[in-house]
Amino acid sequence: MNAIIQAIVFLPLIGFLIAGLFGTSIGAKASEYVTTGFMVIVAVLSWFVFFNVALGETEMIRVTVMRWIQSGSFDAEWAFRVDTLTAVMFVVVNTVSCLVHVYSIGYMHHDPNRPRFFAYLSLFTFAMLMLITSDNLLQMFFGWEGVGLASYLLIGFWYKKPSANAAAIKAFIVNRVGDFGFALGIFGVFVLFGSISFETIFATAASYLPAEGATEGGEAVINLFGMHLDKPHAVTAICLLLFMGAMGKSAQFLLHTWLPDAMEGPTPVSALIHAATMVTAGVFLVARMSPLFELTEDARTVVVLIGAVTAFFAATVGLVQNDIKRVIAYSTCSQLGYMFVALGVGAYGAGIFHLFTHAFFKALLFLGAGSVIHAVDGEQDMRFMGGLRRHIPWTYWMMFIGTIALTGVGIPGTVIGTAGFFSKDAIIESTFASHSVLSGFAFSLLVIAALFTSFYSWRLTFMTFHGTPRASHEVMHHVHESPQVMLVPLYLLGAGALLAGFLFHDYFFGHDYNHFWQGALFTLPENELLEEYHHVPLWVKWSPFCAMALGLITAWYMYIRSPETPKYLANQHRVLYQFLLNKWYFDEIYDFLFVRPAKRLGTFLWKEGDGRVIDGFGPNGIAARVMDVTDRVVRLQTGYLYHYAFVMLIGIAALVTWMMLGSSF
Amino acid sequence: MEIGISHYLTVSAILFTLGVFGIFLNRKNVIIILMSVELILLAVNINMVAFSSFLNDITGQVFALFILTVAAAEAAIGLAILVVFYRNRGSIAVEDVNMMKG
Amino acid sequence: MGLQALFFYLFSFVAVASAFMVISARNPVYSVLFLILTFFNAAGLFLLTGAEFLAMILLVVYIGAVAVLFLFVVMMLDIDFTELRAGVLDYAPVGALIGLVLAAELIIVVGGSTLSPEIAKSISMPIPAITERTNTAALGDVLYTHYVYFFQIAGLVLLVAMIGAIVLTLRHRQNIKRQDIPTQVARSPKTAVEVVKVKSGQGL
Amino acid sequence: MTDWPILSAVTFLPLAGVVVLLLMREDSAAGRRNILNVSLFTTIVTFLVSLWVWWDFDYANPGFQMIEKHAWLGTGISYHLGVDGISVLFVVLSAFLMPFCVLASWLTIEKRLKAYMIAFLLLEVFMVGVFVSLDIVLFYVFFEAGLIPMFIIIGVWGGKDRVYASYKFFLYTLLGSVLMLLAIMAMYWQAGTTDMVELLAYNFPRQMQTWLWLAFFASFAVKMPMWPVHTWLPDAHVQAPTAGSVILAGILLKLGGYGFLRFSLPMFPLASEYFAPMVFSLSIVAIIYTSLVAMMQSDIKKLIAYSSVAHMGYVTMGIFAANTQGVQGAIFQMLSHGIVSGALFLCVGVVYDRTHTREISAYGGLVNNMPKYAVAFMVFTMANVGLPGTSGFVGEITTLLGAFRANTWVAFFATSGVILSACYALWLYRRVIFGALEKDSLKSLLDLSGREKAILYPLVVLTIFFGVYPAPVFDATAASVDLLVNNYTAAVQAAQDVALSAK
Amino acid sequence: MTAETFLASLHLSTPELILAVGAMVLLMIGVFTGEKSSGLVTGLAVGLLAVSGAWLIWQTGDGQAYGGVFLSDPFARFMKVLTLAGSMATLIMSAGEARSAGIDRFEFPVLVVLATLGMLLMISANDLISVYLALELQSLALYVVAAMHRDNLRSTEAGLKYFVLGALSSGMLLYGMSLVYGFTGHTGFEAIASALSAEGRSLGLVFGLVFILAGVAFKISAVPFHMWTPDVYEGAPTPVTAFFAAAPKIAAMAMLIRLVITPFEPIVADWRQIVVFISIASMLLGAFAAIGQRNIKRLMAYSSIGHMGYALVGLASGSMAGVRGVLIYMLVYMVMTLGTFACILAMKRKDGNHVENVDDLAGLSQTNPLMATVLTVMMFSLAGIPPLAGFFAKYFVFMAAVEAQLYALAIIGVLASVVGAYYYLRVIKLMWFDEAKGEFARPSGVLRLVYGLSGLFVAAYVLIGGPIGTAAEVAARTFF
Repeated sequence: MNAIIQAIVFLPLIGFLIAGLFGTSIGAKASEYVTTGFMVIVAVLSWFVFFNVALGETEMIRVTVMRWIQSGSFDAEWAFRVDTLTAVMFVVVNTVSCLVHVYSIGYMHHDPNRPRFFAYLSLFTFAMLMLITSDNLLQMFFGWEGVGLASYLLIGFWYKKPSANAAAIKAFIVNRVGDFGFALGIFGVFVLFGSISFETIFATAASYLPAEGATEGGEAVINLFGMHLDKPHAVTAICLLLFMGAMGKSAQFLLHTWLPDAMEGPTPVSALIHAATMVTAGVFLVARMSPLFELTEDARTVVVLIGAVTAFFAATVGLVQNDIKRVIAYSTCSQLGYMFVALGVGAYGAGIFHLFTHAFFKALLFLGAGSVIHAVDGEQDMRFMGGLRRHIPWTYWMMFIGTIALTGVGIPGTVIGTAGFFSKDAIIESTFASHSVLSGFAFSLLVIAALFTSFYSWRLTFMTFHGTPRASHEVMHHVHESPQVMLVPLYLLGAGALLAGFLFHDYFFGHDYNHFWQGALFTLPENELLEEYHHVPLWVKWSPFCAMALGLITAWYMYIRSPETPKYLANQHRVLYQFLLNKWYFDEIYDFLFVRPAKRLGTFLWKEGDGRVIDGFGPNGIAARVMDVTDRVVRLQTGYLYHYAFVMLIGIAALVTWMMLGSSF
Repeated sequence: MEIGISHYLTVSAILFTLGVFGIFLNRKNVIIILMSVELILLAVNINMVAFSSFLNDITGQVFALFILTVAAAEAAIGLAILVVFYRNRGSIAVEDVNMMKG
Repeated sequence: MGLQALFFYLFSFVAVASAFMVISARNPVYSVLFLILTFFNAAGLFLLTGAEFLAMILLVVYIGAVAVLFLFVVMMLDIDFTELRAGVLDYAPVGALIGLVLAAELIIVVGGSTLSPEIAKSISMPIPAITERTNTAALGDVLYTHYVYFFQIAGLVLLVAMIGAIVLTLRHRQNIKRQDIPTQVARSPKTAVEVVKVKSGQGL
Repeated sequence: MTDWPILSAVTFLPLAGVVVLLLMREDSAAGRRNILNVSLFTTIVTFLVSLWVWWDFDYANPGFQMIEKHAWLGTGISYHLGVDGISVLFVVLSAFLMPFCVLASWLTIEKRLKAYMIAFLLLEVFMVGVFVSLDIVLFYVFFEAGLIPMFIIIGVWGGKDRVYASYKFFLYTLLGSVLMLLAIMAMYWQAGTTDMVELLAYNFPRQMQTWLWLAFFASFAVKMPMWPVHTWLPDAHVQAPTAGSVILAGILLKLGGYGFLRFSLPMFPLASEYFAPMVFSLSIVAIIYTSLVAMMQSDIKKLIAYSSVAHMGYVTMGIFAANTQGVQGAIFQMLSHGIVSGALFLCVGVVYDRTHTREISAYGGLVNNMPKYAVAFMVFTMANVGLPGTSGFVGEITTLLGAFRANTWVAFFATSGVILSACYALWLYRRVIFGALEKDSLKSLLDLSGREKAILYPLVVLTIFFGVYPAPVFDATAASVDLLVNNYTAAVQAAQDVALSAK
Repeated sequence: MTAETFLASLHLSTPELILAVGAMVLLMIGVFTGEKSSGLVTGLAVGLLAVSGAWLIWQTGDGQAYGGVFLSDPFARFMKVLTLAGSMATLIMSAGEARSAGIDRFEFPVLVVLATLGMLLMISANDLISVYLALELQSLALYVVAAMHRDNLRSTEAGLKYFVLGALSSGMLLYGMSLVYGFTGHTGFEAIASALSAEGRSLGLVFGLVFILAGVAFKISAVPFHMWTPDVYEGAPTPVTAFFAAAPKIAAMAMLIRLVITPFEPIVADWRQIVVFISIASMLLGAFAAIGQRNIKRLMAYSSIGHMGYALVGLASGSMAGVRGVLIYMLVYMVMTLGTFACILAMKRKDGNHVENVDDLAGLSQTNPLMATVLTVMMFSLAGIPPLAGFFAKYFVFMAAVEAQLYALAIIGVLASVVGAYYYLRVIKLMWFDEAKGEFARPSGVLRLVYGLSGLFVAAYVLIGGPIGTAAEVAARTFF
């Protein structure tokens, strides 16, 4: 088993190295086949591990590779920790990655830099695997930033495009803002627990539970930013810091701005990184740290808040976007919000379940969108599509499946439904059932978001595939169905999108919960959400369905039945429309608040601080003063004899006077 | 009032100061500067002799004797240099002695 | 006020006054002459303290040689004195201030101090009583014995002065006929006289 | 264990090269080649010897090893050499970077090659000397002597404003150091010895520690350089030839940090504790301030220079956190920065040699025709940013952890530097490497030559190697750092106990 | 004085006798050989100085001579050897350059020998009268050699300035001596010291001290009695300047050390204030004023002013370590000065014209790398950068100051040395960073020898400093 796990993690690395270092010499074809071949192997092995660890009886597996940073009591090793959570992630990551590799062979067919592309993909996969297999927080941070790097490289893959470069940097830097909190969280964990290894943290976490009855006080265990925190508060603070990392990586509200821009990357990248895997790392982190989050109600409340707001916010923005990939990107953002709400209310299983299903249908949607873009020659604006259904039927049907999975089509109370139906409803219901102070608030936002989701998803479908073609005649002439190498991954993902919920629902958040997770997700005994969410009122169970149906009908009305309505509405509510179209003006606000002040401050510090003040009063100023003194001193040396004598006599007079005064005191 | 050592010392101090003063009063004439130096030496000699007398120690007189000797030699050299300078420059104005400065 | 005091004040006053004139006279020749006067009165002061030999030396060496040398140089260097006097007083205020401060300090401290009698007791070379040894002889006693080392150095100083004066001022001018005695003496009739037969009517 | 003076050998070996170089002529192509070969050979041999030092080094021994001690100058000063866990790796680093400097100068130094190489070899002697000296005066001699060759290197082979830069470099650092010299003397009179081993064991009175600390600080802060005495560094870097920048960033800056570790912390623990908040503040200012300034630079080298200042901020912060992670992290950060910033300057040199400009705006799209270069540059940029998996990360994270343990606010602000460093480094990379290849002057550029590959690739490997497996460094430093930190803690604790009992 | 003591005295002063008698013999040789004899006399003078030095090292013992007014002790021998070496080196260097400097006359070596004799006597002087006479012997000779190039206006102007100010300073010195004599009743150093300890300090005596120190400070050109130095250095013929810069400074410094340490030891608090004052003033002025200089001789003048300030830092401490520091400092200073002046003397264009501008050194590293290297070493050493000799010199004096807790002095000193480094750097900058404007003629072998040796000394001080430090320590122990 150890060997298998090592193979899973390191094969992509080897693939990366081969394609990266020797890509130009072995050629694009070879690079593609090597990396893709490795990924196929890895994917198969992942399922094997999944069956063994998650579904089978195998306990958690720990593989130590080698030492890493060891300084005093701080000890971070390279080691793999494979439990159910990891196994689930294995499946998600490697399956999607494998399919994306395959798909890319077709999609990137014309690109001259294919070896580099496949190298990056493999590098990403490797980093992601390091993240999910990590045994300690630091290794997780390695993977965390590693995927960030890969994301940066892939977003900026078409480096000639300035917008791609800008987006790449933006992604990296916004992620860094999250990592800032993550790093501080790691430090806090180390100070609190004396270790950053999950084993130790989880083992000692229980002692941080708020003592029964004790409300306030308790001995301060850490001085964090001037606050002397006792144990429960310390855990809260640290969880919040860690969550900040999660927010960055998972593009949650406030740190979401990079994700839509990340669509500058090739579409398979969006599918792999910005939909299925990397962005879910935040969710994974919170789930992984569930033994800590479970202890702190306050931190989880924040998680719920952020998650719910993100779900809602991203959905609103998604309503009006015209770029096909951006719509899906905002959808991703929104769905990640769902997952966080689930985590926040304590339904970790539901959150991960949604992660799992979302991976399938969102990857499907992205790859489908890629197929569309492929078909219409790189056009991404939906306003220039329409009526493609007949030209690319397979893509259309796959997209359709993705859409119904995303919107969560299914019949409540039965086991009939798409993947999204199970997971999303589980989240919404758990939210309602939870005891969080925000449960009502979050529930309403989620339902509204579900409505919006349904609307924009169908809007996308209708605008792209239905109605009359709006693209130029020439483009329409060339529209063609994608090759099989692109379609086969779509089929597989489509199958997943349809069936994943039905098949795995009981494991993730149902009867087999405990057997499945084997403690990988920690819940306190008090947390009985797993039971409670089944017993929500009926209207709650039906509310997502209604929202979905309402969204579908509205979209149908506005884009099939009466295409003038959107324009009319946009004109009618100009401010709101612009507000949504401009993504709540977040980019502008950030530009105003951070980017420009930073640049101005930088220039100011450089020119004024370094130039005028430090150099001006420092070296240059002193040099100038020295020169002044020199000038004066040199002028003393007039060349006149009597001046010289004069100076001597002044000197002696001064000395005599000094000695006289000095003696008299 | 008895004439004590302090009287002599006062006279010598005045002469010394006059010598000093003469140097920058006569900023144009090197010869007078040299004479001022002679005044200073004279003041020293008065000191020496007075001390010698009042200490009843002959060393002071011997010292004064050597001072006189050296002063003579010094005067010779000084005037020689002055003459050479005058030959080169055609003047002994002190203000002209400033080829070099700064 | 005894006779000694009278002479002391006389000599000192004249010395100081003429010293003042030395530095303030318009004409350097006057300055030299006032310098001589100062020396004369200083010699008088020497006499009052019993330093007879030094008083005489001051007259002979200083006035006889040095002061006259000054005079000689002043006369030799044909200097436009009126020009030299211009702008004398530019620095006088500052100079006077410093001079006064210095003078005041010296007079207060040096003039105001008294010698401790202990010092007078511990001296190493007492002056023999004038009845036993004249001042000149007493000086001679120590000068060539105890202070022979200084005497020799003084000799060297004078040697340097001599070399210096010569090296700086002695010039072998070209185009001047000098008497060269060895050449003159070495002349023989052969070199001195040339016998030329002159043919008549032709001339040289 | 050897009984021949291996430390003297590693220190003065380059002098042998100097002697040989002195006998050579450079007026022919063959002569030039010989000079280069001799220099390269010398530096490589020195590096091998330094590796031997490392190999011979006993990790378990926290004290000084390979001691050599002889009377010197007959006045209390001794010629005393030795290394411990803190210094041994700096010796290796110094010797390691030299061959790269020689290689980097292979074609670019057109005039006075011989003098150039002699200057570098002398510089190597002095730098290595600093790290191996165990006599404080000897230390100072080496410490200051390094100024001479560096001054010449910047001034003779530097850029347009080389005179200003070299003066600034020289006088600035000299000014800082002379105060240290006085402190050294005061220490001598107080403790009666200039031997560092004895001084380390000596307890200076509290009041005196304060003054001594300040005097040493004046020197090391300039050398580091810490804000606000950092302004010489951008100038020096910009003007220095490539190899000069490498040495400057790679080693000379480390002298300051080494000094803090060797003197300030262990010899003046009470003052260090007292001044730690000030150092923290300055470090934070350095990190944030210079990062912001770096962001706005238009000159590649200046940008990297400012980033060096920021990175040195982590070092000072880590050192004065005075716990194991802080100190070990600081040492690692210094070593890593030595490799990474050196490599970055080498990267700049690669393009500078081709285009003779360092203006960022003159570049763009280099990835199109210089992919290999782009890769190497990317690795170093990422290491500069502190991406996990590169050596930059290891140092950064451990110093931050150390700082967090000492003061969370410090860690908070310092960590924000992580964001800023990403900003300036990636922006630089984007402007230089990415984009379309539009400028005509760049279109004909060739990718890395064999020599350049030989320079950059080993550094790439090392950067990643130490990022993934930093254990060799941590193992080597562990014992000595533990000793240092324990002594420090004990001294501070003792002083607090005294203060408490006095109440 | 009995015959034995007299003979013993003669024995102790043999080196001086050799010079005195030798000078007269040389004078004779010169006079009878005529104008052409300058080379010969120079050679003989060098030999004379060498013999004297050799005798000093191997023959002369310790003791007092001539009734205690002349001393021979390790300190004196150390300083005398230095002085002789300095004189010798300058004479050797002048040999080739005498003609172009206008001093190609046999009197020059004779006067140098006599001046050197004066210096030796100064070093050995143990009595105020000896001090005065020796000082005058030296000074008079120096006045003359300064004006030696008598057809040159600058040379004579230098001579005139030097003389007038020198006479003034010796007047002050004498006035001080008269006061000291009066208030202690003695001229012998030990006697003064014992009288002082018995009687205690009186203000009149302190005044005497001030005047004496002013007079001596003039000789070592310490601020504010330095004003002559730049002009004289610039105006005097270059070999003479080299001579001025080296030997007389050492002798005067030796005299100053002996003066303050022996007779005025009881009032150390008073003279220390003065020494500290002139030391600070010298260091600062030397550093600042030199920056503005273009003429290299003038630059060296300010440099020497500054260096005397540093040397005085050691003296200010008044301790054994301090005197040792001064001794080492003077030794190193002399070597550096000689080396530098050898280079300055080598600044001769191909047409035989000497140049004196600092700017003329531009690009020297390309035209004459060896000389440039030596001069660079000298400059760095003068600036006090390790590992060169100049650093160790500074190290030892500042060490003493720190020991005596004269922190302010030490701090000002090191800061001044940073400012001072600036102008030394300028010279280096010119030689290395700038392009050559013209080439110098190939320096004579003698010059190359001198600057080569001094460069070697300065660079290799780290190797040979041990014995030097020991010797200086032995010499300094004389007083403690």
